[in-house]
Amino acid sequence: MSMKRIDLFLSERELDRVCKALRKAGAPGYSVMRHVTGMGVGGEISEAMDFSSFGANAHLIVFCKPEQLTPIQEAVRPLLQRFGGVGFLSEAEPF
Amino acid sequence: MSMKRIDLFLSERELDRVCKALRKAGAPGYSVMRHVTGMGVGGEISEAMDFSSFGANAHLIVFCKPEQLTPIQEAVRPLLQRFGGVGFLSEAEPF
Amino acid sequence: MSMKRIDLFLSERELDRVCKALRKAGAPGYSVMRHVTGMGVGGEISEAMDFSSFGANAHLIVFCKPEQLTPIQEAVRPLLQRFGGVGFLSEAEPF
Amino acid sequence: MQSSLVLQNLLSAPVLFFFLGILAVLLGSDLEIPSPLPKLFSLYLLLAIGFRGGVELAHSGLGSLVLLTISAAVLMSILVPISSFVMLRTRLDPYNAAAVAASYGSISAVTFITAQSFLNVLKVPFDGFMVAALALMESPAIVVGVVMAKLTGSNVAERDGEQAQGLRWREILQEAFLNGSIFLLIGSLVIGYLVAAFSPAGVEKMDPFTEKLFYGALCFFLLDMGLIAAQRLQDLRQAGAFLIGFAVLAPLLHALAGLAIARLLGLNQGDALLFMVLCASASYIAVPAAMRMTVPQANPSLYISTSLGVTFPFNVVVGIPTYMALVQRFIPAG
Amino acid sequence: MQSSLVLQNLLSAPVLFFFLGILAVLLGSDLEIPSPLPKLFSLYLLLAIGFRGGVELAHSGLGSLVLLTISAAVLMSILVPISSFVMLRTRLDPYNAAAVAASYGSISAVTFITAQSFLNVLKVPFDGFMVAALALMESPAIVVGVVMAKLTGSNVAERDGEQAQGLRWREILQEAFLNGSIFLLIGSLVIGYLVAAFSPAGVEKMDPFTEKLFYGALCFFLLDMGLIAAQRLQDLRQAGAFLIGFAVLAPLLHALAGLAIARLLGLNQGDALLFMVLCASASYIAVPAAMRMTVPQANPSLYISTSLGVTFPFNVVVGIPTYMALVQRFIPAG
Amino acid sequence: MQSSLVLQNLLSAPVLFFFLGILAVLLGSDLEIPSPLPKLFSLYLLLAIGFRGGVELAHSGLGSLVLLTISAAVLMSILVPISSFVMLRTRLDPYNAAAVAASYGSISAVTFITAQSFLNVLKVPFDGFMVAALALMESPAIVVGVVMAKLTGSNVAERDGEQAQGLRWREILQEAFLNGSIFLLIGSLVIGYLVAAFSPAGVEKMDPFTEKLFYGALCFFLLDMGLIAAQRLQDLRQAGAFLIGFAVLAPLLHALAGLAIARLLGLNQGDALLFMVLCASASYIAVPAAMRMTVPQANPSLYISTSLGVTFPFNVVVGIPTYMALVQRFIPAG
Ligand SMILES: Nc1ncnc2c1ncn2[C@@H]1O[C@H](COP(=O)(O)O)[C@@H](O)[C@H]1O
Ligand SMILES: Nc1ncnc2c1ncn2[C@@H]1O[C@H](COP(=O)(O)O)[C@@H](O)[C@H]1O
Ligand SMILES: Nc1ncnc2c1ncn2[C@@H]1O[C@H](COP(=O)(O)O)[C@@H](O)[C@H]1O
Ligand code: NA
Ligand code: NA
Ligand code: NA
Repeated sequence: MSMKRIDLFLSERELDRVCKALRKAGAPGYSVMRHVTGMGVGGEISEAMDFSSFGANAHLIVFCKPEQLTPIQEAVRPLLQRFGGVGFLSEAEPF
Repeated sequence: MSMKRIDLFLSERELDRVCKALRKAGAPGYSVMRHVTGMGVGGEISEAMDFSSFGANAHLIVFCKPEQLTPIQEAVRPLLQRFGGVGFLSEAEPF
Repeated sequence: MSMKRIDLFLSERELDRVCKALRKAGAPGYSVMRHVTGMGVGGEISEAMDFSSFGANAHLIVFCKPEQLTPIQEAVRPLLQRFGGVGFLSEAEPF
Repeated sequence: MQSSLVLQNLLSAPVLFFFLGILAVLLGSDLEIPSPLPKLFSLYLLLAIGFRGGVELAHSGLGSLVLLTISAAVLMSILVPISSFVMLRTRLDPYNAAAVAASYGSISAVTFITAQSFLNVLKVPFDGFMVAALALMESPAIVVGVVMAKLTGSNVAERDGEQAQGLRWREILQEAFLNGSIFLLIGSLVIGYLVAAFSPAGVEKMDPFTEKLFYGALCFFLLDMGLIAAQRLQDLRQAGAFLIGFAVLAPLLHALAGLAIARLLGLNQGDALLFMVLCASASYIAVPAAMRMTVPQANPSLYISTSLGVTFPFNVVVGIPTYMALVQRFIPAG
Repeated sequence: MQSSLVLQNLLSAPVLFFFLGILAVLLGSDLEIPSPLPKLFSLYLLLAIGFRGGVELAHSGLGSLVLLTISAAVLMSILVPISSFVMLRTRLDPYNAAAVAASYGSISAVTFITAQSFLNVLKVPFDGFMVAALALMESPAIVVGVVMAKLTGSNVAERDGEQAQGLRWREILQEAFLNGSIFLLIGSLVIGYLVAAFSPAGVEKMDPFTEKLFYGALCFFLLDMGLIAAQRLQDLRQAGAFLIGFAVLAPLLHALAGLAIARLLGLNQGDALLFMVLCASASYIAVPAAMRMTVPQANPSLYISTSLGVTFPFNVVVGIPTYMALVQRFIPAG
Repeated sequence: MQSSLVLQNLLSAPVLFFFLGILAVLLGSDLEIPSPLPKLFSLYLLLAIGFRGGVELAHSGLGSLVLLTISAAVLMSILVPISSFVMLRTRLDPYNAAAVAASYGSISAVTFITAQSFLNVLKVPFDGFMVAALALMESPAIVVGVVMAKLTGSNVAERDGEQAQGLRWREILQEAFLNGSIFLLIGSLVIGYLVAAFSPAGVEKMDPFTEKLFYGALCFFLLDMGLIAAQRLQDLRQAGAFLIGFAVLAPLLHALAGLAIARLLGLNQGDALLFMVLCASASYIAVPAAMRMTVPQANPSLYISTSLGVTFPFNVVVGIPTYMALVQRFIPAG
């Protein structure tokens, strides 16, 4: 059985919003790693501002069936566009 | 050279058990991220209960040769079945 | 559009050096997870020595265009060889 | 009288910080005490309460009243899960019934500490050996809970395949006695006892850490408990009316049983309140962690949301002053 | 006289630890205070400062001078972002101008605390109600900043598509009043007030945590602030000379405005200094977090590096003693 | 006499908590002090010990005994790694020999603190300037260790390619003098000195944090050190009998050398014990971190497991009282 793997990197402050969008779009599950730092077009993100509630990045992983991909893309892409963040796609299968 | 990538998501409380199983099954190495939250058929897992030793999820990554896959699957699958947790597979190669 | 995904696992103490190498080699972005534990040819790495500045491992993820791969490999491989650490490659595409 | 007790409790700093945490969640504030900071406070509170209890135990000695009280407490931690299990089985499957029952047989150290603070404000004395009772009530409840789950859950062996035949005693005892929080509490108790007995100068040197800092750290931790308890409230829909009712009535019932025993034993007013609180409170630290390992069939959000989302706030806000009113009515003063 | 004030400030433990942090970065040390430990200290400081302010507010009562001073502070937190915005718009786009302006309208609690420590060393008394002013200056500046960004940023609705029509008031007010640090500060203030008013014994029990520990915890946190501020210095190249100039001149200007108001209100020397510090300081806790959510078009490294990398060190090292010299010159003693 | 010293040490709170940690691992408890909480305590202890040492240095001044003692300490931190290297080379390759040798030339701050607590209990006075010796013994050992590894490790340049020609002095000195823990310790020492000399009121205000809290925080940290040391025990199989023997005999040998020097210098009993402990203890904080960077060819589990798994427990449990018995025998009292 073929599956899709989605990797999202976005601000921790947008995390709740994106998770809600994923659930609404029918994602069968997801995993979240917080305290992710990194670099992208928006510059460098460090954990240094963690003492405020500014937050670093989060890494969201979703494994889903191919037919679930489109609704997820439609739900998540506008959020990435508005607040920054990137997403990548790859092939997977069940373990 | 083709390799397999295994992504496992399971309760932190099961982590030691699964790592032991991986070593016994001949995994050449693995990496562990703790404090992973997420959602699956077992509902939502947050870090809120972290003050007890209840624990959140862990993300285990194993890169192995194709012929090492079957013993790993046989060792890990029963543990996922018993305690919850999911696994996914994809293709990779050395860097 | 096809992309390459690079997964690096290395000591937190080498992190700055490798990130600098990535930026110099033209990586379009990267994400870092610290506090990663694991096992490899160099034995087990735990978080137990975290109270000193010994550090655990870091997990570095880079998504890049196929033509960006070679300079990145040339910049990062010598560092992995010198200090330990492993890297893996897989296929991806934009989300 | 009781309403003044309730008010006095409500306007104490720990309870107010607990409310502040609840309010933050209800209003949608992003106030967060990130992991592992709550763990720091929970480790600190266990270490401090254990050490102080050990010191006081060394001073009071192990007289017959002490031993009797501790025995009665342990007995309650065996009987309460059994009676609760019977009640809960009317609506829940054996796994969930056993896991919830184990929580109510065990104790909540934070509720106990809050009751101690309350007694301090009222200037009602109490004995240090009650901490020993607290420490010894966790493990039996866990063992009883797991055994009930295994005995009544029919298809366990089937589901788990060959390795699961019979009770895995090693694992159960490990969870019951070597669970991190139980181990730290009992260990600190023993250390407090040894230090008080053999190098009393050490007690004084620990004082700023274990004694002076305690009240403020409790406030900080209760702020977090408020955040967590309020987050649990949404899980309550899943739990349903039956379980919510249980979460309010069980503490009252167990507190009354505790009151009867306290009177029988002839405890003073302070100890009687603490004994009631031990019986009435439900565990959300050691027991859920143990159940997640030993009874994976049970749904954690059921046993956590009842003990942490309902019974804990109920005891801290309403229960403690109510029990105190009963104590003042039925237990002769000093 | 002023040079002795500067020296006295420079050789105080908090400022020395701040320098130690800066030095660590400049020399390339790997000294690090890993996340979330800085958050522990920032939560602690907010809780402690709020609680202590509430207690002192209960003692001083809400007289007309108190209410007038607080009103003047709130007014400043509205006027300062507007005037700053006008200045900043000469060089920056509306989003960045609004975000920086909001920072300078709001306050820095750590600068305020450092000023209090400085007054303590000089044995100049000050009033607790200034903490209430501090707490109430964060939210208005955020609201004003966001509103200015939305009103002058032309293509907002376009960029955000249909969901973004008009001002999202719910989101703005949420960030302005329910931001974790603002909420904790105001909540602790209210709790301090209630405890002092209704169960004064609780104040004494909190004392070792909120009062005794405070100075040391401030040093620890300032060590971290030194590390962070120095890391921000490299972002300054991006900010450019205009913004760096603003980051030094704005606090002086706002401090002078504060001095005039303090004199008008007839504040004592200590309160006058604190009022000036409130006006002169810029937020790097609540405002950046709020701006990242509500004005995502602005570049965080601009508003963080100016407030945290320039204005904060400037105020802590040079500003506070300078303002004190002005106070001693223009505000009559005791 | 000695057995009573051993007992007195064993029944002190810090050592008991250390045992509790070891016991937790041996029994298989899941007690865990999650990262970065141990780092919080280690940062705190370094800051507090440095600050207090600086304050006492300001009081005692920099007399000739002080300077002589510090010089002798630094000398030992150069000689010990050289002699240890010669011994270790009989069985280990140059990289591992150098890394282990560097550990034993350096010091363990926690062992030092535990010895101070022990002296406090015995009411034996000691001088604050010993902390300066402690602070200055880390860096030379690191430099000597790295230099020996580079000089005797034949194929270094080959393995590392062109960039590795010769000694990378910048990197070595960076690790030796700017390692986070060394930097914080020395920095806090200087700050303590400055504050005590120029604004003595600050010393009193730091007291609750750096002084009062210290003993309890040490207990908490030693609980964690017990957990970690016990986990290291399993690595010992890899280390083998030779290295385990070294880890027990080296501290005894170095303590005796320290005793001789202390007698020569005419140190008092307290300072003599601390000097012996500095010589006898091995680093598991600064040195391993530095070695992992500068001698990546060495196997960390060898140098960590000997210093942390064997020498540290040995010193804390048996060594300190043994050295004290020697001090009482060979150093004239008061
Ligand atoms: N090419 C990339 N590979 C891996 N992570 C990336 C990449 N680009 C961006 N990221 C992550 O996504 C975050 C937001 O990216 P951006 O919106 O481009 O600033 C960055 O801070 C990184 O953590
Ligand atoms: N489809 C999925 N994609 C990514 N992570 C998942 C997925 N399903 C489950 N998980 C992770 O695995 C954990 C356990 O899953 P489950 O056993 O289904 O509750 C969840 O809490 C998630 O962290
Ligand atoms: N096959 C593997 N799969 C996943 N992670 C690995 C693997 N091999 C090594 N690692 C990670 O890379 C780190 C360094 O590896 P090594 O240099 O082989 O000791 C290990 O501690 C693991 O975290
Ligand atoms: Na109970
Ligand atoms: Na301001
Ligand atoms: Na040494």
